[in-house]
Amino acid sequence: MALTSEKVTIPVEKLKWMYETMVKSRYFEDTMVEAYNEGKQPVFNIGAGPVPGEMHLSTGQEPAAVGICAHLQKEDTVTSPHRPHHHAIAKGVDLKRMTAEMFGKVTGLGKGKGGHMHLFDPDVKFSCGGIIAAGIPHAVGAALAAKKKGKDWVAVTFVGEGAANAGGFHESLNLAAVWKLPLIVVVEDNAYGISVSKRDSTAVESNDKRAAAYGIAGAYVANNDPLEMYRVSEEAVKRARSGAGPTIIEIETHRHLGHFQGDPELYRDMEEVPGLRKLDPIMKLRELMIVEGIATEEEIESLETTAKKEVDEAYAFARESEYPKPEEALEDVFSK
Amino acid sequence: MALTSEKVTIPVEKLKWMYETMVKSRYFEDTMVEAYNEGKQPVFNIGAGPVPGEMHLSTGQEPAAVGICAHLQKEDTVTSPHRPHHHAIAKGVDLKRMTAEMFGKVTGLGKGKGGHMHLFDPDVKFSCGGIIAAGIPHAVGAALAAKKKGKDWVAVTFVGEGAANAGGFHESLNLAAVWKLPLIVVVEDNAYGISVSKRDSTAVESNDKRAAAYGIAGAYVANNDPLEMYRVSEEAVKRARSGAGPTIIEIETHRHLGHFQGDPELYRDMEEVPGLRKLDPIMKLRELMIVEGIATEEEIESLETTAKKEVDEAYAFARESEYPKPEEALEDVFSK
Amino acid sequence: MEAVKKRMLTGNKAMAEAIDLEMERDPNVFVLGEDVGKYGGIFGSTQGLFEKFGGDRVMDTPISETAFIGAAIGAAAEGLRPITELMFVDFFGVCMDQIYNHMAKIQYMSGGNVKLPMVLMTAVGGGYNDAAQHSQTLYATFAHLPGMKVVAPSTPHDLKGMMISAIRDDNPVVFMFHKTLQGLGWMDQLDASVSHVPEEAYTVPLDKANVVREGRDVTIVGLQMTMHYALEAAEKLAREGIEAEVIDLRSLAPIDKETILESVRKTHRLIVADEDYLSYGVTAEISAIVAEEALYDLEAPVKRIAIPDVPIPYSRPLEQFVLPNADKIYREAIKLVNEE
Amino acid sequence: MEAVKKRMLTGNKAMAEAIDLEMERDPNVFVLGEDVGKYGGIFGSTQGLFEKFGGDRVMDTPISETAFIGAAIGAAAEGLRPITELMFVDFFGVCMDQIYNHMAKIQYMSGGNVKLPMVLMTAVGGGYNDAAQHSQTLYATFAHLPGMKVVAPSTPHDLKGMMISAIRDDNPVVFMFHKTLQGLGWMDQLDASVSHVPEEAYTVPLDKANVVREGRDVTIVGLQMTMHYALEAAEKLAREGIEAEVIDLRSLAPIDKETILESVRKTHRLIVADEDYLSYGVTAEISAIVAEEALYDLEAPVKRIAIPDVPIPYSRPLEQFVLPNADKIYREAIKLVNEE
Ligand SMILES: Cc1ncc(C[n+]2csc(CCOP(=O)(O)OP(=O)(O)O)c2C)c(N)n1
Ligand SMILES: Cc1ncc(C[n+]2csc(CCOP(=O)(O)OP(=O)(O)O)c2C)c(N)n1
Ligand SMILES: [Mg+2]
Ligand SMILES: [Mg+2]
Repeated sequence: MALTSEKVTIPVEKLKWMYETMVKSRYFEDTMVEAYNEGKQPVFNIGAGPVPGEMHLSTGQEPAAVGICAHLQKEDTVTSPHRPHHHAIAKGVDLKRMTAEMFGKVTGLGKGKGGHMHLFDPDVKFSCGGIIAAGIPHAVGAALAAKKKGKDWVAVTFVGEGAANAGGFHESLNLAAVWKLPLIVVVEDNAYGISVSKRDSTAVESNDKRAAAYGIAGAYVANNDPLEMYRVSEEAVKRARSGAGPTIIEIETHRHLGHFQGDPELYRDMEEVPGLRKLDPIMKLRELMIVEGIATEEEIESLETTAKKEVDEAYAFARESEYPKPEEALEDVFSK
Repeated sequence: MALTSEKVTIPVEKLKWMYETMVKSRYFEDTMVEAYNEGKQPVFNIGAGPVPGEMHLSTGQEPAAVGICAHLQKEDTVTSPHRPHHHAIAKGVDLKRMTAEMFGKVTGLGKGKGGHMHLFDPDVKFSCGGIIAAGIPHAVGAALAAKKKGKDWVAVTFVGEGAANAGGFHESLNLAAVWKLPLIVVVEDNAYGISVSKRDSTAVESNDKRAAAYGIAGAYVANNDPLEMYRVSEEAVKRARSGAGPTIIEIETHRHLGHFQGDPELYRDMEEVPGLRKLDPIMKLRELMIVEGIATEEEIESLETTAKKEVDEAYAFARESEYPKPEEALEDVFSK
Repeated sequence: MEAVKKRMLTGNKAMAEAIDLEMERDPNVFVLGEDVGKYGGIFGSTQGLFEKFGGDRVMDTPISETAFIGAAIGAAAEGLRPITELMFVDFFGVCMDQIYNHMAKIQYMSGGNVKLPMVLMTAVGGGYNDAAQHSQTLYATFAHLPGMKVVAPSTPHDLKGMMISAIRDDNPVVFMFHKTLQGLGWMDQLDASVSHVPEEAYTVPLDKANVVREGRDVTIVGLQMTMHYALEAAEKLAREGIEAEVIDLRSLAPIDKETILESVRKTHRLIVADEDYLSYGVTAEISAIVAEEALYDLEAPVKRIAIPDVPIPYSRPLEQFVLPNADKIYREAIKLVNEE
Repeated sequence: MEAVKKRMLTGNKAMAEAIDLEMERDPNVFVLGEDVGKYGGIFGSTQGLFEKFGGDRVMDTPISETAFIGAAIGAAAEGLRPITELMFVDFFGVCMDQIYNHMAKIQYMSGGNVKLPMVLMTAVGGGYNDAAQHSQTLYATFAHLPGMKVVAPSTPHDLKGMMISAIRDDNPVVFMFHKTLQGLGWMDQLDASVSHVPEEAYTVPLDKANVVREGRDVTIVGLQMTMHYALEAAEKLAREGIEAEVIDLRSLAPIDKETILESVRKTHRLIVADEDYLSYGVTAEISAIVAEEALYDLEAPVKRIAIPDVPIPYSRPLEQFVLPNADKIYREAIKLVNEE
C-alpha cells in the first residue's frame, strides 16, 4: 500500500514511520524544553539545572530529517551540526543513551563528556558537532570509505542555510564531486543563522543553485514538505548509491523556537512564529493521512503513544542514571 | 587611435602599455631565472645564492595581469598570491624596491623581511602573500573600504585555478556579493596547482561558472588572450565602479616554467612546454601590432629597450644595495 | 555628580561603551562579525551599537570567519579601524590563517610599511557546561604567535579601558573577554562581573600586569576567572595569616615580566593559575620566566594550576573537576608556604 | 648481509619506506594530500608510493585542507587508517578547526566510542630563506592542545620507526618532519639527514625522549635541528672539558618528563634549544616542568634559546640572527657552567 500522487509514491509503512518519527522528535524537544528550564527559573542561568549549556532544538524542522532518513540504512552515515536531535532520532540513535548524554550521565553516548552538540553513535553511524560546516568533510570521508570498501553506502550531512556560506561547504562539495562520492548535503533553510537572516548572509536565493559550482545535482523542497523531501531524497540516494555522485538538497523549513533556548529573539517579528506554527508539518501530515485513508484516528493515536512512550522512557533512563565520577574527566583522551 | 575588432576597442596607448608591460614582466622573470640560479650550481640548494628561498615565476601568464591592470588606477587595490611579479609590475609597484626585496636588501619594499612572496607597496595599493586564497578577503576588505569612503575604487584579486577550491574563495565571493562590493576575482588557469591538474582538483570546467553560486557576473577568456582579457576586464571594472557588484573572470593561461624554480616537473609531458611556448602571447601581440600597423618594428624595439632598461636598473639597484643589519630582525613587529 | 562617578557597569556594557565612544570619536572605526547587529553580540559586546550607528557601521556577516576577518585586514590596510568579532575563541581554527599569517605578520613582512590598526575581539572561557568546542580560553595559542598584542582583561573597568587602548593602537590586538565576566542576564551572576566604570573615555595600557592585592608570602598570578579565584583564595589564606600577592596578568603578549619578577623577588613563591590547558600554556611561560630570571629568589618549586590536558568535558562534575577554582589555589598555596 | 644492515637512508626515504611497509601490511592504510601522488610529496615523504600503490591509495587532493583533513577524520571513524599531509605546518590556520576541534576531540567527546587512527604529517622548519609563512615549526601550537600525540623525530632512523608507530597507533598523531632533515637533493646537504635505517619494519615509541649523548655538566634539550645543533655544541664543549648531556625530545605530547628530570638531577643545569617561538613555547614547558619538579636540583637558572618572538624574516642575515644554532648553544652553555 502506498500514498501515490503525481510526483511521489510513498509506501504506507514509510509514511507511518515518518509520522511516528516526527512525533517522537517533536515530543523529545517539547520534553527537553521543560527539562532544560528546570533549575533555570525564576532566574535563567545557562549553567544551572539538570541540562546545562547551550541547547538548540529542532522543533518545526522534522521534515528534513525524516524525508531523507526514510531511505537510509544502518550502514549509511549521517553527520549533523549543533541542532542534531531530529537527525539523530530519524537515524535511529539509541534514544536512552542520547538523552542520558544531555543530562551529563555516565550512561550517555559519550559518558557525559560530549553533551547535546556532541553525540556519537557509531552503531548507526551518527555523529554531530558544534562547529558550523565542520561535519560536512566528515561525511565526505565516510563516503570515501564506502567507495574504498566497495559498498553502496551513502553519507548524508545536514547543515543550516547559514553553514552554506562557510568555506568547508565549498571545499567539501568540490572534493566529493571530483571524487564522485556518494554524498548528500541537506541544507535546512530555517531563514536564520542565529539572528542573521538568509537575505543578509547568502548571495544566492537557494543553495541547491550552488550545485552548478560543482557540476552536481541540486534539488529544492519548498514549504517544509516531508513528502517532497522524501521524493527528492529518494532520487539523491539512488544517485549516490549508483555512483553518480553528490547532490545538494535545500529544504525550506521552520524554526519554531529561538536559536537556542534563552534566545530573546528580538531580531524577528513577534507574529512570525505563530504564523509558522500554523504550518506545522506534523499536523499537516496527520490530516493528510486521515483524509487519504492511510491511517485511522486510532491508528495514529497509537503511533503517537508509542513514540511518546519511548521518549518518556529515555528521559526516565537519563534522570535515573548516575553522573560520571569527577576523575573520569581524565579518561578517554587517548585509547590504549 | 585604437585597435578595433568586432568585440573590442583598445586605444593604441593602452595596447603599447600592455605590450611594454608584458615585455618588462617577461624580462624580469628571465633575469630572475639567472639571478636565482647563481650560487645554486653545480649543486642546487634552495637556500644558497643571492636570491634564496622558493621562487614562483609568471613566465607565460602576463596577459592576465596587463589585461585588467590596463583599467586600474593607483587607488585601486590589487592583491596577489605566491606568483606575484607580473601583477606587481602591471600595477606599477616600485621595481627597484621590489627587486631589492627579493635580494633581501634593506632597500627592499619590506626591508628584506618579506621576500618574493610578500611584497607590499602601499603607494600603489599592491600586496601579495604565500597562502593560497588568503589574499581574496583582503581585496574584499579593500573594496569595502572604497565603498565606505564613497569612492569608485575597485579591488582586484588574482588567484590560480587551484585556489578556487579553497574555502576562502567561496566565503569571500559570497560576502562580496551580499555586500555588492567592487571586487573582481581573476582566476589564472595555468592548468596546475603545483603538480595537480585542474581535472583532478576542480569539479567544474571553468571557475567563471561558479559565479552562479553568488548571483554575480562571470566571464571566461580562452587562449591566454590579452585583448580579450582587456575586454572582459573593462566590463568587470565598469560593473564594479558603478556599484553593480563583483565579477569572476577566469583566463586560460600558460605556465612556461615549473611551479617553482627547481621543480623537476615529472608530472607533465615533456612536450607540453615547448607547445605552450609556441603560443607565446607576447610574440603574438607583437605580430598583431605590426600587422595592424599599430607600431613599427622600430617603435616596438624601442618599447622593448625601455622595458628592459628599467629591469636592468632594478637588478643593479638590488645588487648594489646593502643587507639589513642582523639585529634589525627584531624591528617592525609592532609600530609605535 | 557623586552618583555618576560610582556608576556600576557589567563587563559587556563596559566593552560596548568603549566601542561606542570610539565610534563617535573616529568615523573610521566600525564593527563586523556574526550577530553583532540587532542581536548586539552573543555576549553583549556590541549591545546598543546597531541601534545607534546603523548597519553600515555595525555589520552582521555571514558565517564566514575567513572572509570577514580577512576583510577587516584589508580594510585596516586602507586606513580604516575595524573591530571584528570571533564569536567564540574556540572557532579560531576556521580562520587562524588570516589571524596569524596575515593580521599578525603583514606589518613585519612589509618592513613596517603597512599598518593594521584593528581589534579582533573574542569570547573565552567555560564553566557553564558548553563542552569541548565552546569552553576554551586558548590564551597561549594566541600569545605564542608573534605579531599581535593579546590581552585578556578581568574587570569591567579594564574591559573598557583596554578596549579603548586597543582601538587606538596602530597594531592588531586580540581582545579576549571572558563570557562569565560579561555580567550577562543569562549567565551565572558574579560580583566580579560588575564594577565601577567611569563614564568618560579612558585608557588602560595593553602591556601592564596589575598587582590587585599586595602580600609577602606567595605570589599568585592569574587572569580573568583565575585572577578572581586567586583573590578569593587570598582572602581565605589571610584568615590563616598567609598574605598572598595577587597579580592580574591582563596582558598575555607582550607579557609584563617585571611586575611578576618583582613580586616573586619579594614573596619567593609562585603559583600560576590558568583556565587554559596546562602544557605549553600560560603557567609554563610564567614559570619559565621566573626560572630563567629569578631562580635564586625562589624558595619553593613553582606551582602550576590549569586544565589537565584534556578537552573540556560537558557534564558538570567532570567540568568542575578540570577547571581551576579558588579552593585548588588555596590548597596549593597552603602546601607551598609550608614547603621547606 | 653486512652491507644491508648498514644501509643508509635520507629522512624522506625513511619516512616513505615506513608508509610503504605499512600500506603493504594493512590495506586500510592510505595517503591523501596535496602533491602526494606523482610528485611524491613536496618534501619527498611519499616518494615512490604512487607508482607502487596507484592513485586510489595515494590520493592527490585539491587545495582544500579543511575538506581533505576532515575527510581523513571521517574515513578514520569508519575504520580506515588515513595518513594525510599538511604540506607546510604554516598552513595550519586554514584547517586547524578540523585538526583540533575534531581530530583531537572526537575520541574524548564520544567517551572513547569513536577511534580515529590517523596520522597528520607536516613539514616544519626554516633556515633556507622561505620567510614568514613557510619557515615555522609551531611545535608548541600543536603540543598545547590536548587529544593528539605530537611527535617530531630528528633522524632517519626515528622518522621510520616513529612513522610506523604512528600508523599503528589507534589515536590521531601529528607527525612533524623537518624539511632540512629530509635529505632532499635541492636542500642543504646535512650529515644529520642521512643515517642507518634497518630494512624491516620496526617501531620507535611515541612518548620517549632519547639521551643521545651522556654528560654530567649541563643538560641540553633540543629537537630536530636544535638537537643536532646541541650535539655540535656538545662536541665543542667537550674540547673544553665540559660534558653536556644532550636529549632529543622527539615527542612533544605526551612529553617524556622523566628523562628530562633525571638528566637535570644529574647535571643540575638546563638549556632548552628550540626552533619555535620563544614565548609560550617548548622552552617554556620544559623550563616549567623542571621549575616545578626539580627546582632544588638546579644550580643555575635555566636558559632558553628560541626564536625571539618575531615572524621569521626572509633575508639571510636576518633569518640567521633569529634562528638557534650550535654557537648560540655553546656560548650559553659556557656561561651557565661558569655561573656561580
Ligand atoms: C565556525 C563557526 N562559526 C560560528 C558559530 C556560531 N554559531 C553556532 S550556530 C550558528 C548559526 C548557524 O546557522 P545555520 O547554519 O543556519 O543553522 P541553524 O542554527 O539555523 O540550524 C552560529 C553562527 C559556530 N558554531 N561555528
Ligand atoms: C593554504 C595553502 N595550501 C597549500 C599551499 C601550497 N601551495 C603553494 S602554491 C600551490 C599551488 C597553487 O596552485 P594555483 O592556485 O593554481 O596557482 P599557481 O601556482 O598555478 O599559480 C600550493 C598547493 C599554500 N601555499 N597554501
Ligand atoms: Mg539557519
Ligand atoms: Mg594553477
